[in-house]
Amino acid sequence: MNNVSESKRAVALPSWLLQGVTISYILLVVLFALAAAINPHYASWDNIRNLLQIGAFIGVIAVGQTLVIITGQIDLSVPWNLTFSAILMATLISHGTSTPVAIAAALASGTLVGMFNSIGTAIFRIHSLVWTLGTNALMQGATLVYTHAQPPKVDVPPFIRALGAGNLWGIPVPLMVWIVAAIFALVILHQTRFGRYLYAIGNNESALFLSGVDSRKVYLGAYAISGFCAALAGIMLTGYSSQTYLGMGSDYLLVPVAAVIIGGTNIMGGSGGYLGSISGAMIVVLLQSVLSTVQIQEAGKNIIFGSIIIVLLLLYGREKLSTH
Amino acid sequence: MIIERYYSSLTAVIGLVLLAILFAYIQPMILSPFGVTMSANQGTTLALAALAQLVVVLTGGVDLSVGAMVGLTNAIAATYMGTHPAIATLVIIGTLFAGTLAGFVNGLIVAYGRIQPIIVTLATLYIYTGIGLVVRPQPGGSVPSGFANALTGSWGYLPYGLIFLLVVVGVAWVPLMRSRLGRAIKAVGDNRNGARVSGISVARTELWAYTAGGFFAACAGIFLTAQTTSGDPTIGTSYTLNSVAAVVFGGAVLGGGRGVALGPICGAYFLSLLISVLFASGVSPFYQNLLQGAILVIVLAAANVWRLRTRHWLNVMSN
Amino acid sequence: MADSSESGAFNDAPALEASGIAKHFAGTIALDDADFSCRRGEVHVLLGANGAGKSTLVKILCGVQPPDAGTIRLAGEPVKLENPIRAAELGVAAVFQELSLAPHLTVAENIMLAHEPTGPLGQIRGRELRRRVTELFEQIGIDHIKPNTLTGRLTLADQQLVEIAKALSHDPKTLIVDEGTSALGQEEVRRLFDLLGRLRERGTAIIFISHRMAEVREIADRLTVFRNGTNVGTVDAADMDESHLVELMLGERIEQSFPERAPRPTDNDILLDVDHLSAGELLHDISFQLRRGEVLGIAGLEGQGQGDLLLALFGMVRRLSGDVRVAGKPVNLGSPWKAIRAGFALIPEDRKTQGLLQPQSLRENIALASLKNLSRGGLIDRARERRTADEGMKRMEIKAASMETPVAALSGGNQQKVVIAKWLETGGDIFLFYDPTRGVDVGTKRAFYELIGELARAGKAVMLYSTELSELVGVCHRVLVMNDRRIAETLEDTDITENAILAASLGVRERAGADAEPAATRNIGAAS
Amino acid sequence: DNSACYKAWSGSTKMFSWPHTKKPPYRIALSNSYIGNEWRAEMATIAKMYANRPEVKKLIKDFKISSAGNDVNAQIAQINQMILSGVDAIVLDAASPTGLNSTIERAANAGVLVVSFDNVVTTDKAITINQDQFDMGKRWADFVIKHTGGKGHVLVVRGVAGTFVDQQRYKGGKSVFDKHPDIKTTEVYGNWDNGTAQKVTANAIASGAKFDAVWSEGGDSGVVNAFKQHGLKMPPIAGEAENGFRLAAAKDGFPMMSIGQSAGLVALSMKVALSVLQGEKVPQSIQSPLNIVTNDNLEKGKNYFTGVPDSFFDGVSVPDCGLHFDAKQVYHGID
Ligand SMILES: Nc1ncnc2c1ncn2[C@@H]1O[C@H](COP(=O)(O)OP(=O)(O)OP(=O)(O)O)[C@@H](O)[C@H]1O
Ligand SMILES: Nc1ncnc2c1ncn2[C@@H]1O[C@H](COP(=O)(O)OP(=O)(O)OP(=O)(O)O)[C@@H](O)[C@H]1O
Ligand SMILES: [Mg+2]
Ligand SMILES: [Mg+2]
Repeated sequence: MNNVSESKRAVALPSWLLQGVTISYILLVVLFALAAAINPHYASWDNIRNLLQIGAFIGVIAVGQTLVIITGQIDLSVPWNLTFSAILMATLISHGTSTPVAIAAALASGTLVGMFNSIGTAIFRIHSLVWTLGTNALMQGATLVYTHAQPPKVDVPPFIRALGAGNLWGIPVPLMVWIVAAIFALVILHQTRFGRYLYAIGNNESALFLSGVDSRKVYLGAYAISGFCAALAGIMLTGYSSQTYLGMGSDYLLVPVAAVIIGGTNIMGGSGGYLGSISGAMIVVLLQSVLSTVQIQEAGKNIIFGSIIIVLLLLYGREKLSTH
Repeated sequence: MIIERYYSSLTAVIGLVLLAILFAYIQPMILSPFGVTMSANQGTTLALAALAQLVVVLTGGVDLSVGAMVGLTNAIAATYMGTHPAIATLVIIGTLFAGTLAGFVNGLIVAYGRIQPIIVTLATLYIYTGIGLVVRPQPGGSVPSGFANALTGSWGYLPYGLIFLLVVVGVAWVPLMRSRLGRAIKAVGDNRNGARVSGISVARTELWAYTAGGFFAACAGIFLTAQTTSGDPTIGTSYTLNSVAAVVFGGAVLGGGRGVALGPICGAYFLSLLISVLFASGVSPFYQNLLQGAILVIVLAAANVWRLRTRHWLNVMSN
Repeated sequence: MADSSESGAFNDAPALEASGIAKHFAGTIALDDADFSCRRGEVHVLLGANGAGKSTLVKILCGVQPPDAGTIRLAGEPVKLENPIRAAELGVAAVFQELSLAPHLTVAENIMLAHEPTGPLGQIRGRELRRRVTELFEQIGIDHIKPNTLTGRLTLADQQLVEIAKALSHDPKTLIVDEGTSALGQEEVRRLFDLLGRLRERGTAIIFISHRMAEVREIADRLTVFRNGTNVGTVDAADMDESHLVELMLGERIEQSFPERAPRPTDNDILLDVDHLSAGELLHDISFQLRRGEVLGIAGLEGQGQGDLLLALFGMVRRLSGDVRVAGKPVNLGSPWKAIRAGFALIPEDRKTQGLLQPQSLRENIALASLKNLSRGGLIDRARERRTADEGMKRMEIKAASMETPVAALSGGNQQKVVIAKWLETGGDIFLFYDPTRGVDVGTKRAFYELIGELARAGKAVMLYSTELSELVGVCHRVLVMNDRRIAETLEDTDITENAILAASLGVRERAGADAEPAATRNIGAAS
Repeated sequence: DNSACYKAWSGSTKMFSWPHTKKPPYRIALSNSYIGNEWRAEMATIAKMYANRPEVKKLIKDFKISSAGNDVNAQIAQINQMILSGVDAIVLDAASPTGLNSTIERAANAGVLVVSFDNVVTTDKAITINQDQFDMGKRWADFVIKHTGGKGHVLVVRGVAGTFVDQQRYKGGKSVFDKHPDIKTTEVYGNWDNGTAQKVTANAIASGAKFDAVWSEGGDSGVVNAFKQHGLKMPPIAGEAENGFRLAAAKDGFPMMSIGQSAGLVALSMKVALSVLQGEKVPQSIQSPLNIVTNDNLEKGKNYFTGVPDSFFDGVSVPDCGLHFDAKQVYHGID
């Protein structure tokens, strides 16, 4: 029995305005305006394009990370999965393999590593925070063994360069890749059965299983996509810096996770979506960009970055008080 | 003592024993007083960091700032300790206080800000690292050698580091877990709503759990200071995720309610010794990383392999 | 009752009195100017449909939630109950509807949680704690639960007893039991009622909430009915008129008895044939047949394998031996999806943890099990999904603002209907009901019985496990009674009586009691 | 005679005499910290190559390499274990300049010689061998001053905050810039990593600043990429010794100065260890001269290469000590 009485509502604002996603976009705009007020050049197309280009790497990784986090898990194997895939591709190219085949191999490698992640999570039921970290260590080892810590000498083919750093009609190609990935993510999450299952796992895996869905396959899919996205980001980064090197993934351990959560997706799973992750990625990139050029000590930058994340989440990331 | 609770530590205990035997087989010198002390000291920092992680994990949270708190307290201790014993003592107390305060701040934001612990502590990881850099912009500092020896030396086969760990466990961990607060910490992690209706203040319990976590992290920082006789603001990085690994390897459940100190402590020593064993067995450095990752993954999987044989599907899904 | 000597008025003051209690949640009025009082030494039953506000009142009386308005008096004294511990100190303790136990703490630790005896250093005195629990167990006659067991290892019924012991550990003057029997079988309820009887004699005021009218009839001294958050009437048990009470609860008159049973199938159209089904230590050599149009009950004491039988048929138990045929064809029951393909549908034990995605909408929940049919190439056909949800809501008469309402905002009964609606959509043939009316109010129960009848009439087969014997008697064509994880008895038609089921459950071959009904006696003889 | 090669760090550097001299062959161990970057990998390969040289091989009966990761505790244990296993000398690239000091003292007391290089330790119980990081930063800055005429906006790309090397290089640069009030600097942290350096440089450019020169501690091919991507004319760049940076300079001809920490320092350290074990006296702190490459002496096959990746560090030799290694061979490894 629900005695829903509209007059009793405490807040008069429309509910969509109060959602995390909306607030995160508002905050993005506010932050951007602040940055532009401090340095007018921030509002230039040149700068925006730069932010979008760099944001694309986090954004692409966040596609997989969002899917995984919606199931209530996390993927911490991104850094070395990304690096290994990129180096694998570069090695193949340096041995004369054609670009499409090398790219396919990188994507396949990333996807396979993702699938390996799902084994620990779905079959052995080891918390992904630890299992994927183990995978990350494993992939670091694999990279070092594979390359003896010397990534291949390679002339990065123009197509891959374009993926990471090209411009088409004045628009960065990485941004286009991101847009495609974002559409993919939004369709997956909101239009497909698989997407529905992702949310269901995050809310109540037993209920999904008892509804006749093999939740292990859903995990498999989510992690495979996350691995695929890591590899794709690796390819784009190879293009961006026209080389592969061992430290490629070092920025992508926790930052994409932060982007997803700032975008309003619940780290416990079951709610949120990619729309928020887009603004989350942009907020993170904007903060990093502003802080990297502001002339204060690194110490101060760290403190400010951490504090802003907390303030953002205090504004809209709070859990509801519940008696349940 | 409910023996059943200690079953979860079995993997770590057995793993550690086997690893120690293997180590002694490959490198018999390790059975000397020096070898024992060295092995004990190697894992003590991580063991203390694992306690810091465990107390938070018991409430159902996770603390990604453990490493930053270890680094921060290391920086503080080594920067201000000087040479005078009285001042050194004051600085140790001050360092413990600083770590505890850092944990308290984590707790405040998690419990009263009602934000997911993982993201709160990720943010404070940046903040505490930043403060560490302010305290000590580059590695350095010094500590009295008496202090270093008191924590890292040994009396025959008995390493002081192990005694330090046992003292921390005996003076802080056990009383905490034997107090109402400790009971509340486990109850909150086990059944949050149940704890609430039983009259436990969930927020206050979380606050003090994170605070205790800060205290244990500071203990780790102090031991690390004794071991390195210096301060280095970036030194703590590896302890964050390793402490989570040690805790899970030690049988505690991320999600809360389950875990005893024995497992994570043994897990910490296991993870720390692993690299030495790999070195002793002459594995090429490129393979050392690979083997480390592979062993972690295989041992975790082996510990959970029974899940493949479970009869009820539902048992698989609820941990 | 410290003041009793000074003023006679306080002698008569109710042990607990709440007046003008109001409690609002976002958009919902849970309690609205509610009054309630309970005397010493009485069992006061609180009745009301799902969502009437009973549990909310309990939470307020125990200091779990603060009321928006109203006053609470204990023995005539106005009190402020800030938190559960304060409430317990003042003599009010409760067994909540949802288990409040921590599964990985021991029984003793749970019972004394948050009021452990401590020493001078704040350390918990373990021996003293266990001593108190042992003493408590002796007092209330629990002898089969060890204080040192991890609570999660106990059966649900034993956990319920621990829950009660936990409330009693505060030595309350007022004890509240909110649906404490909903998971219990007849035997366990018996034991609990004995205990409540003893407490009543000692002068404890007891507030008891249940949706099972039979229990209410047995235990009540007085009854209060809540509807839409207010007290709509209080009567003495002596004046109890069940149909009137139900009318008060629901605000409308409904048929009290069970609906007419679906006709017993006459042809031999066997839909499900289970032959020597075993599963390790969970099930032993189960054989039975189920015809189209038949309603087959499953009974037994708690933990005799009834639940596992249904779960096994639904593919939730692995490594089965024996044969299962559906419509003559052998099927492999290795997983729920295989079971579903074979035509099974399971309404699980616990809708919260096994049935529903609480924060998600009705639409998403109803469509969950049939998404395969509602999508093409992996893409969900939204229009068809909405149509399906709409049909499900209409068919099950689910009361909700819209199909976009999150399931968490529905009352328990309506939530259960959502679970059933989900399975009606999959087009299964064999419906497995696992105690579907647990915690469901009488009105909704009646609707479920009708639904079961409908399913049978439509040529489906139904298996119904219930802890409420009257239900089995009222709707089943046949009842399998399980004991020690095997089928002990099969009762048919008029042989199905509560006594017969109980006797079979207990493994009693010959009825000892003088009041045995002839039917039961006959049946037990015949079944062997 | 090695005295030209073993140059004392400063006038006040004491001589190091080792009491535990003995006859070859020796057991030597290389204790490395982090292995996951290119410089360290080159260093490890050079160590192996050097140990395999005939004249060295006959002095060594056992040579082992171990990497502890960026974990001081692990490296402490690793050194302790080397002590236990009875090595004669440990060649050390430390995870922390100060964290290992007490362990090194223990090693010295136990008769194990420690030679520390690259990320050197601060105790005088070990011989330390390094290039002058402060001087490196200073020379980069001098180059910048020269090309900007002491006026303009300089992008300062730093390394990893909180490390000794970053502090020293930065202080060296600052000591010069501070004397030129018309130089304006913008500081970013590139973490010695191409991708990060590229991103922060791109951020700095995109936020509207016009840079007249770059002073960079590393990740320089990333810096070059960032300028290229914004379609800007390459400013004068002073940076590390990554192959990609030198290649780009050779191709595009922008003014550059490239000074790299040589991975060959490990060979020098091994050489010193062997000498000292045999009784030679050396300065406790040895300075290896900087190898400065500018547009004038840029030479393919000598100080930059086409067969190795951009991330390869070209400084593989220590010419003043006659320690030459073939870059291709270093790149391909030896096993
Ligand atoms: N935490 C809450 N948040 C929002 N609304 C709530 C909450 N708890 C209760 N309500 C509302 O209060 C009403 C009364 O709920 P209550 O639990 O008291 O019902 P009840 O009488 O116990 O029902 P049942 O018989 O199913 O247990 C519900 O209809 C619900 O809408
Ligand atoms: N977050 C919420 N928002 C709105 N209503 C809620 C919320 N949580 C609970 N409720 C309401 O509170 C009522 C009581 O909750 P409770 O968990 O006791 O369910 P219930 O109806 O009693 O079902 P059950 O019999 O399974 O316990 C429910 O009827 C539900 O309508
Ligand atoms: Mg209720
Ligand atoms: Mg209910």
